[in-house]
Amino acid sequence: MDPRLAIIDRRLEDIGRVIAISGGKGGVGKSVTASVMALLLSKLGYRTGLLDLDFYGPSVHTILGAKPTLPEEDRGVVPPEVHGIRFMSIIHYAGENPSPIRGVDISNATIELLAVTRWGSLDFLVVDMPPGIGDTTLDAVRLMKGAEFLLVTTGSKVSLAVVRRLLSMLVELKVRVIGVLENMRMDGSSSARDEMEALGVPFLGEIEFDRGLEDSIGDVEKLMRTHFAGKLERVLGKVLSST
Amino acid sequence: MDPRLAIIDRRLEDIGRVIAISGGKGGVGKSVTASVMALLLSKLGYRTGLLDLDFYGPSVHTILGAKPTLPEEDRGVVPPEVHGIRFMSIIHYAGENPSPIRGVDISNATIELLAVTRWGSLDFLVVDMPPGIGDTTLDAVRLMKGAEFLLVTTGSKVSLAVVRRLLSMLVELKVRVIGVLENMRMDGSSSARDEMEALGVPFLGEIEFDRGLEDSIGDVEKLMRTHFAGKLERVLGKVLSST
Amino acid sequence: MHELALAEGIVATALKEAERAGLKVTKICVRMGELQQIDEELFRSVLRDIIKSEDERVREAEILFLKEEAVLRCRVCGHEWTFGESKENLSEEDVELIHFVPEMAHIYIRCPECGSPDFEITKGRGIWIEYIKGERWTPGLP
Amino acid sequence: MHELALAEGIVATALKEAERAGLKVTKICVRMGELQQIDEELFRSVLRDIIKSEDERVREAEILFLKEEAVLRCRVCGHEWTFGESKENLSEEDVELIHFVPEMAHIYIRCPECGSPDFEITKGRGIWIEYIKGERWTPGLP
Ligand SMILES: Nc1ncnc2c1ncn2[C@@H]1O[C@H](COP(=O)(O)OP(=O)(O)O)[C@@H](O)[C@H]1O
Ligand SMILES: Nc1ncnc2c1ncn2[C@@H]1O[C@H](COP(=O)(O)OP(=O)(O)O)[C@@H](O)[C@H]1O
Ligand SMILES: [Mg+2]
Ligand SMILES: [Mg+2]
Ligand SMILES: [Mg+2]
Ligand SMILES: [Mg+2]
Ligand code: NI
Ligand code: NI
Ligand SMILES: [Zn+2]
Ligand SMILES: [Zn+2]
Repeated sequence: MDPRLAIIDRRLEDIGRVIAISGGKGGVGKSVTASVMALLLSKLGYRTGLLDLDFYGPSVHTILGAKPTLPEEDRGVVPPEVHGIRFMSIIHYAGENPSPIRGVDISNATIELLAVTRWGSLDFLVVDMPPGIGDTTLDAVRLMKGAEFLLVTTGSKVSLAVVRRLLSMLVELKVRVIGVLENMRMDGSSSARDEMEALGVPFLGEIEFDRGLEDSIGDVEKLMRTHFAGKLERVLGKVLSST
Repeated sequence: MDPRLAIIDRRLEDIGRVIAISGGKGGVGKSVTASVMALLLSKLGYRTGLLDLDFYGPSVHTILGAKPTLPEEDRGVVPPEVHGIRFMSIIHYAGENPSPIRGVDISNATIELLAVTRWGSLDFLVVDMPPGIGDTTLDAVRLMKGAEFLLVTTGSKVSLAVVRRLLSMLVELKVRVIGVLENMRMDGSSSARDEMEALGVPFLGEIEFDRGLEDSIGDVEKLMRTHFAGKLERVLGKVLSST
Repeated sequence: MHELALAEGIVATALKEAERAGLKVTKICVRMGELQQIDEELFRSVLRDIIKSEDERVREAEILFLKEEAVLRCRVCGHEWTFGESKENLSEEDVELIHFVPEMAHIYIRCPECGSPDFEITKGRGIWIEYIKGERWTPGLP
Repeated sequence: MHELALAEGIVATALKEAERAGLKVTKICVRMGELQQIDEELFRSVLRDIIKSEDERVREAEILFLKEEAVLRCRVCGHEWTFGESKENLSEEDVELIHFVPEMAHIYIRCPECGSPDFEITKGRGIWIEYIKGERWTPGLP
């Protein structure tokens, strides 16, 4: 028997809401959304944690400009604080080294992190998810029972095709889906709104393609002043009222 | 002993070059690159195969506007022809259903496809890879011995951080890297060229962000007339001369 | 008849092992997992045909077949069940897709207890070589 | 001392099993995999401390420890080796990172035969519960 599984619930018990930022495809803005959402929540005074579960392409630390820091040990490990957020990521252990790890090891490492991380008391834990319905998504569903999913997509056909599959899986698994956010919208392109509403999923809004975003990656002050952050704040309003 | 492993070399023996389109991050344009490159090669008269190994977010069929077709059986399975290209994808078996599969199953399914697919004689097999250094990338490296990697990245810090890790892994594994292609370039943004050349990797060129691309997804004629395809044709010139 | 591709894998593996050990193959034991739904009679005859036309190091090998029931175990609730139980609910087409790529089970099968697609195929996935036996071999000699 | 978090997992599991079976735990057998480099003495004492302060269903359980050597097997060349062989080439820092997340072995260790990071941890990864034994229990009775 795996002794870690029985303790995960207890590690998460003092957390108000766990919000997993997911979406079928890579590159749609999941990590930027997760990072900025955590910053916004923290600015609003909520006690916020941020967990990067994308072991194949951990990006949250790049976006926040955070360096790997070995977490302190105290009856487990304590997530280092970054800009007021309790931040846990595999990069604390892997650094910037390439991580050649298969799904079975990703699953094992995910369980280990969930079992030993002492988040303490939090209002929100934002989880940055990798693309797809693989080990991490299946583990999040089975191990983080109360987690709610917020899906990010672009309006592109490729991304919509993938998010549709993810959505139908989450619905089948009876996971709570907060809604779908369309990111990187360009004028003239068609919107995901109609399709998502037809599928019965709350549409949380659109965020335009923001040419200023790239320049603020790694710089939190700048990040919070972007059009992206402004728009995400409005989306967050809907999330906060969707309990 | 797994009887499938010993037969994979033989399945690939009549293929001139195997080119894996990879890159650390999702959403950088790997699938579009793989699809259009296969179309270009085929148009040039090369016998071309296209293998979609991104089981988490198979996209090639969406880009080519191809429907799932159960491959014919003939001493194995024969990839259906799509626009003159022999096209193999998990969607032939999974359809548009969500695929909740862990890495261990992805690896097993990859081995199965490689063991039973009869490509026949090909000049090129283009392989569309998923992001990261997980099961599929590790299997491609161990099972498709002669495969060469072409990496796609955007100029964004997030994408560069991830491709850097992949590159150092591939170099360590002594895999042949054809070079790096920078996609979705916007004017004013800095280029990946300098960094890649400093790392000693051939820089294959830049492809601008092409607003006409999205509209041609699923329509091969249109796709071949895009700015993207025009630019990729030049990159292909370098690939063809890099034997 | 895509089974021939797998049968070739068995012979290629046996040959490789024989060459490595400098032996001639006398026996190959093949385990057939139920999930892949391979017809035993068909597979036997295909395998015999290939062996006959192959290198003399394997040509005379005896082939032994074992059948293995497919067992699935849910990662969410721990429930264990057999493919036989799930097969009743599958269309012929679903079974055929699983025949080609057994992992497609995760698309078409759910845990009968909790409905999850997150299960492990603990036994009986597909074709496997249980063991290969050989004896000393001098090229050219019968 | 992050080990306490894992020790808590052992007690929580034992308690859960006891509740499910309506029993009181008499014995917990813990297997300690070498890869995670957990100090046995330290872990013993931590575990005993937690058990003492826990629910009466586990409070009197005897704890048995087994140690397991860590074995790695290369998926590329098939070579099998022990963590001990690789440990010589690791810095103290690398070992500490593996102590926290044993999968980090893939970042810091390579197959001694072919240099690949693509290996399986076949044995001795970390903390595991071998078995839990119990006896009939009536609440309130000693
Ligand atoms: N609204 C937007 N406008 C412009 N660029 C964006 C926007 N959202 C995300 N990006 C950029 O897109 C890239 C991918 O974003 P990321 O959050 O890493 O995606 P994912 O986590 O889904 O892979 C990053 O370079 C990011 O800066
Ligand atoms: N040069 C480009 N200009 C505009 N859009 C692009 C360009 N390259 C790719 N795209 C779009 O970006 C999205 C992701 O492309 P895709 O090939 O699926 O990426 P990946 O396979 O790396 O995840 C798609 O919607 C695609 O149409
Ligand atoms: Mg991300
Ligand atoms: Mg892709
Ligand atoms: Mg069906
Ligand atoms: Mg080191
Ligand atoms: Ni068949
Ligand atoms: Ni410790
Ligand atoms: Zn179940
Ligand atoms: Zn090796």
